[in-house]
Amino acid sequence: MSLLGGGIFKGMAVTLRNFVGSYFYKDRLTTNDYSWRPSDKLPQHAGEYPKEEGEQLRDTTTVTNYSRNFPMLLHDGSEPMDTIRCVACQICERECPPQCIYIEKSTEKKENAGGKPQFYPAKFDIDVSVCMSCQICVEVCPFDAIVMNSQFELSTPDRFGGLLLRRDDLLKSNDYYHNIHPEEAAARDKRIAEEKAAKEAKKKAAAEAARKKAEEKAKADAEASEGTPDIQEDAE
Amino acid sequence: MSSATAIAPNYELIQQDGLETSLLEVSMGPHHPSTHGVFRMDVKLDGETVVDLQPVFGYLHRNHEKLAENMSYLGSMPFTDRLDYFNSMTNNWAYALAAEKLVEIEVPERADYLRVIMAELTRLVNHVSLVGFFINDLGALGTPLLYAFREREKILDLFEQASGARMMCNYFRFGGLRNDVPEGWLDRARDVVDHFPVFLDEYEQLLCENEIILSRTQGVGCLSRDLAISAGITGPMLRASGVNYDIRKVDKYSIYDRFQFRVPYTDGNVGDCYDRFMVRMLEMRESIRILKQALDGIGDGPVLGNAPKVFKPKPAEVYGRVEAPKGELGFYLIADGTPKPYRYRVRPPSLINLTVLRDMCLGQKVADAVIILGSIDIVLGEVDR
Amino acid sequence: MSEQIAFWILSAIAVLGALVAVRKRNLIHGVFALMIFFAALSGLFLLLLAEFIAAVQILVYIGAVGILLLFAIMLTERVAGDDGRRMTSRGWFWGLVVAAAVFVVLLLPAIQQWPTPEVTQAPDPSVEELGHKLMNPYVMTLEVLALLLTAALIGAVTAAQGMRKPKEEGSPE
Amino acid sequence: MSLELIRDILVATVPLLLIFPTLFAFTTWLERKALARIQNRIGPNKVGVPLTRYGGRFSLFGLGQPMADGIKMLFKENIVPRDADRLFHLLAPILALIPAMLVLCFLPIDFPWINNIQDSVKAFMLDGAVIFFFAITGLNTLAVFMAGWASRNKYSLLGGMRAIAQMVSYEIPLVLSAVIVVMMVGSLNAAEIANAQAGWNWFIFTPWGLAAFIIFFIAALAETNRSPFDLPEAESEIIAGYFTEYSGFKFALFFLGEYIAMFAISGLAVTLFLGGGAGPGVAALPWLSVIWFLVKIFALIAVMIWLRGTLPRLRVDQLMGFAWKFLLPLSILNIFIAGSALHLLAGGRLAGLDEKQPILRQLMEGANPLVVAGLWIGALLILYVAANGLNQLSRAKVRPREYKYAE
Repeated sequence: MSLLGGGIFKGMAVTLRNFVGSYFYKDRLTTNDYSWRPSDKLPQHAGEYPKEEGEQLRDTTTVTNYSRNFPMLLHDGSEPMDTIRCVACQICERECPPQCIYIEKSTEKKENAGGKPQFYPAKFDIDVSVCMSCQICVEVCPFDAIVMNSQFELSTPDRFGGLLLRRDDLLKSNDYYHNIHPEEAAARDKRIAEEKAAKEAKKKAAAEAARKKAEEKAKADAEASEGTPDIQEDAE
Repeated sequence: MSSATAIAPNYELIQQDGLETSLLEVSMGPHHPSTHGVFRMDVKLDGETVVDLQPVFGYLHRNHEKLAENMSYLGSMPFTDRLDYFNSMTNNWAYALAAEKLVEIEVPERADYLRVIMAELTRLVNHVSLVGFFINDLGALGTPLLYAFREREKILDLFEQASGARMMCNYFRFGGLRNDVPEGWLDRARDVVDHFPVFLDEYEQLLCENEIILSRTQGVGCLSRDLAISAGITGPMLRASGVNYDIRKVDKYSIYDRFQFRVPYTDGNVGDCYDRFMVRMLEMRESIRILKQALDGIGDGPVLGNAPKVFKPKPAEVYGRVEAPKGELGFYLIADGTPKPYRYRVRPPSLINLTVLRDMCLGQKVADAVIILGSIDIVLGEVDR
Repeated sequence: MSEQIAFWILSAIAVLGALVAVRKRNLIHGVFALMIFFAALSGLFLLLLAEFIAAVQILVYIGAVGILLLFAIMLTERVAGDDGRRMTSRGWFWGLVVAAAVFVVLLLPAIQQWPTPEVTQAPDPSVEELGHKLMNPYVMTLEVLALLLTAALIGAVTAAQGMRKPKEEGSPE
Repeated sequence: MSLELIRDILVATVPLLLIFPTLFAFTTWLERKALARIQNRIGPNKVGVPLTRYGGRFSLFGLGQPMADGIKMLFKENIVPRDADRLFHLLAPILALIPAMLVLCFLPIDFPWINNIQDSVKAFMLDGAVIFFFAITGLNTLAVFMAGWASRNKYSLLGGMRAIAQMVSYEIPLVLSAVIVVMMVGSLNAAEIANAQAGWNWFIFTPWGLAAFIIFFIAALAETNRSPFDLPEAESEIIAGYFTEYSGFKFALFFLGEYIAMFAISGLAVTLFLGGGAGPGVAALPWLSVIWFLVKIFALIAVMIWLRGTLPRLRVDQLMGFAWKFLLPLSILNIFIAGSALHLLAGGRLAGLDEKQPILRQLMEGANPLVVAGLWIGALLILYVAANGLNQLSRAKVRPREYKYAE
């Protein structure tokens, strides 16, 4: 015991330093004072944070590459239902941990963006009051059809209907996705293109091989069906 | 008064003749400012002295284990975030470790480094805010807590940039991590780690010599070495009771054998709240050492091995455990050949550390019961599951 | 005139407080009524310009005696006293008689001019005068009283400690 | 009762009843703001001039917050527990407020309008003020107990019992350290005590005065239930202590009473040790003394807020131990030191002192500077050694520890 009550005085010095420091140093006072700001200058949604001179700006006040809120469905072109990527394979519905996705498969096939006749979701509902933004559906989707949105202004006075997002609410264009998550979207598009190219190359190689050796066709088929066993059957 | 002594065998009530007082039964919780969540202590008080204490929990029971048994292996991963919601990264890690044993997946080196970085950052988050909460329980109006949160926020920012969520990170995957960290993340992490000791110096100056904190915590809630071992206590609490046991050193899981770090522990004479508080303060310094080494040693490469998203493991039993900030967090899985685990069991450090609460509280004042609970460091999400 | 009004108000409060203190079943209520009585009494002292006595009345009777009573009551089993048992006993008549007798004795000097010693000089009830009196003529008395109280205090501590001893030795009572 | 008397009483009391509640409102804002800054937050900053949108640019640092709080308190539901003692539950906050307001009369603040009123009213306000102050502040204990008991809540009861034990214990060092000043002035009159310290003769500049001030301040913290002695309302242990079951305006009254008590006891500390209204410029402009008095009160309150932002609270047994084993022996020793110092300073002149004048100042006039310096240093030394010794005695085993590391 060096000094009577010395530890208390040391602690008081720390609090005094913080008190004074909060007026001078931004790393002490980490909050921003919005009180004087007109309401239209307040942050409306993530990514549109109005920077002001001398304000603390954290990286998290903008949308980062991996920020996620609730899922959305991607479509490629202008008309959503013509270019929807989802083929209603229902993997996400099965894998969703809180089981908040409800899908009804369409009865007939319809051409998608690639010009291939596919099933499409007649119903695709996500109950965002249950969804926990875990991104499992995005990861298990073999068609890159479902990705995470970062829009968070979803409050509604309607407790039951308002938080149930229907298929048409969920549909967002790929351009929008590029807008909110540019890097992730670019990486995803690149991968899709690569996969497509690889698949076509493989198909071409397979076709050539088939043309060359008709007897080895079965072998080529077996090669094409390699990969992750579970997903693969749906993906083809 | 004989009833009180019967209730508490190792606590002898000093009772004066002629001054028979009745015990005051107080139900502390579940809506009490300092029970760290929905936890209840049925306390019997003689004046202000605790003569009996019965912890009551289960208010936050969410059927976690049964849910996981009805879900694919991957599907449980986001739920492990919600166990100890302060440390979702280490929860993820323990579960990933168990599942990786089950299907024998190799983890890429960069992923291992990132896992260590995330886990040690989590340890910083947990300890710094635990100390804040602990001092808050001592009645300090939240000043240390808010300093702690100020620093914790910087680490949570890192988590958010990497995983997209501040607390429910859901970042680990079987065979690595969900995604690589964004560009510039490692530099930002280095910046945070370099500045953390500056904050720790200030924090120690504020807390570690304060006479009130010293006299409030020393000699309070002593946990003997024998009781700690026989009750299965793990983590900083065990080390505060004088046992040198750290799963990072014992199991050397992942790449922990590559790092130089020390494990602080006491000589086991006291094992009181002060020891538990100080061991955590010292552990943060060691975590910073690990972090610095990991951030220097990390190389490029993939972060996710080629593991299937959904798999059907062969029938087996595995137990994966990590040194979570609160103690040994283990996941015990029995696979039966289906995509769902047959049995999924969590070994939660919070719950097991809580079992000695009554032994530590008997004979102490009611104010001490609160800080003893605070020094155990529980999160009710993990206690109740 | 104003003193008269104040006197009557304070007296009424004092009497009411005393009555409530006696009659109230709830012990805590009783103690607080007693304190109201003390406070009114202190006001009466103030009216007599005996401010030191008034202050001491508050300090000692309300601040110390009252709190002591509260502590004592907190140690009792039934604070509320709502067991339906009437407080009046068979001896209420004799109690009334005694009370009336005391009242008459107190009243007599007021009605009858009893030979009282001639007051040569109006007493000065100031704090200063009290201090002088305590420190000069009555200093021995004060010291002896202080010693007595200290002895009582020590005795009380010893007695309280002694109470625990038989139990430690394992005696039945 | 003459009209003039009534007028004078109103002139003397009504300003106090207006000024201090206003200052209370300001202090709540100050405390929230200062605590926020200590904790690196911003604190209230929204409520400003009414009817401008969100306070707009006219938020005035959130100075409208106390007003908004007051309105909120007024309109909140008044909840009384079913089993509560309704009468006492109602009376307790009022009883908590009255003594705090009452003792404000005894503070020797030289409001300019006070000079024109009758002497009898002044005399009531000032004579024997110190002893009256302690007598009436003690009533606060009753209110706290009443609230704790009437709520029929176990936490309230615990808080009430803690409050009584704490207030009764800390009143003793409080009074004993005030005795020092009474010894040095030779009067219980607050105005005389303040006048004795005119200029820079503040009693805090004497060693025993300094020690007494520190003891007084610590005990005052305990008396007003301020951190680190806020056990009766210890949030982390017993929710809110004795006012757990209070809501709305009754709670506001408790709050008001607590802050007014803070003003009162700080005012007494200023009167006793910090020279009352003394300060630079008072000789030229007498009304400055009021300003200085309030400034000193706020300085003390700032320290209270600072302590609250820094310290955790003591445990109940440590609290009692601190009062009885540390503060009480130290204040008794302090009285001995002050008495012997006065005696040594006086030499043979003790009998010839003028009773109407401050004693210390008379003694200092003819004293030998060497003796004075020796006394000063000796007294400080004795007090420091005694304090250290008492500290070692009461908490010998408490010290930082060494830890082992395993590689």
